[in-house]
Amino acid sequence: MITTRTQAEPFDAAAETAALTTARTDIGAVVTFTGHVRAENGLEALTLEHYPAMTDRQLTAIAAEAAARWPLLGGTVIHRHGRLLPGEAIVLVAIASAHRQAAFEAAEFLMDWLKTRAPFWKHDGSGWVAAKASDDAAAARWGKA
Amino acid sequence: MITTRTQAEPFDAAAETAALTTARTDIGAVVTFTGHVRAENGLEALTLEHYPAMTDRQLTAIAAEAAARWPLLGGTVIHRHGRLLPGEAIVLVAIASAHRQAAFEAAEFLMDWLKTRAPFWKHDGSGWVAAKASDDAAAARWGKA
Amino acid sequence: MQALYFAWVRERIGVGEELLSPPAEIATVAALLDWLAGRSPGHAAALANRSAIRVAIDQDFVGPEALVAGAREIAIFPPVTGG
Amino acid sequence: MQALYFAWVRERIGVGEELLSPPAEIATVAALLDWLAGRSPGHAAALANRSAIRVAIDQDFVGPEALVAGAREIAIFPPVTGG
Repeated sequence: MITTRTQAEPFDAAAETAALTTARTDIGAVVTFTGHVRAENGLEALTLEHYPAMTDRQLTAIAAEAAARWPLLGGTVIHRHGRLLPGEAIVLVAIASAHRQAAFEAAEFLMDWLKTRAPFWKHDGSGWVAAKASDDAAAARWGKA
Repeated sequence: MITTRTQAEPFDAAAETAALTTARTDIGAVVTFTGHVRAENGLEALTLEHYPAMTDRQLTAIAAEAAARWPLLGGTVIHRHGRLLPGEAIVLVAIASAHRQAAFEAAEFLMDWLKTRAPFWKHDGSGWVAAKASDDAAAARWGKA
Repeated sequence: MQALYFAWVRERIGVGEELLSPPAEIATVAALLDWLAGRSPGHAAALANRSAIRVAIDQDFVGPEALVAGAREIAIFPPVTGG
Repeated sequence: MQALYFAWVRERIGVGEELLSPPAEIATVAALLDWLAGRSPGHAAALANRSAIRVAIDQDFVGPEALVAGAREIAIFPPVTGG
């Protein structure tokens, strides 16, 4: 239903999104989110460390949770790790459904979860990026996942 | 800031979305919504009638409203008219911002507005499609726009 | 003023647009719709269910109490179904 | 059990993983962290601010009262910053 993966290589958001709707006439809404590295405070590169076994296990679980909560017709979640330059895409969430509300909500749910529960850590070259309380607050609105 | 247009021709959602982030390193979040024609109840084609002068005027106004409400870094809204086959994309909303919440909210705001205030009317081959109360309810959450 | 009709309002009236010259005592949109409904059986059929009628004056939505004085273009149509 | 450390927890401890054999009386995650902090100054520094420590047992998040008995893999790391 929702496929998930982590990779060091760039992804093709357009191709991933197009693949969800190819030869389908039951999908009415596709919502995609791409997160990009911003060149804040003179950032030269972000390096993402992660915990692969846990990422895979948790991504699979949260994708199943999203599919149980909303009537989805497909989805793709990709999170990159390793070194990324400003402007590069770091994460993709693409969700297909018959109607827009389910697609928007599921995409936001998955992003909130990725921000607060996916075991990735960003290093900006001078230090480890601190977690944001606003991300915890955003995730809390969905209840226990 | 947010460009808007209506057209009979298909659009290239991938190219429109990519154009928002090209050579930019200040954008952290891009949310895109594409609406597709669903093959419900044996639908062969949808035909969209519209009121061009009002669409242009209202789209420009609502795009300015979105840009005033959220700290956006770019956006594109495209709505098609004429005859569309099942599976074809009918509407695109693509929004870029530094952070995901603004991008998600602005995209949902614009879609809710398009559903309830943009002067388009769908004909499914046998009759005119009825408006949905759920769309009015979705639009009402944003207050007066 | 120029009147524009869309979707089933257009179909029932039978034309997409027409030039209207309402009498001077027609002040509001509601009064204009009442007057317009008397023009032909098609107009009457199109405007019979007033809760399903939406109106824009000069490309902005207006309510039934809006004044029609000075309007250049009045559009009459069903609830929209775009997006 | 296998311990895994990430980000600044890993940097302060000095290794990414190590094999732990805590004494039998260590029942909970909280007790394990207390015991672990005594292994070296690096461990102590990594675990000094317990509110900034997150723990997963066998790839699931757990709280300080979770039991460590039967754990194959315990991961200790700062709050996550992905997405």
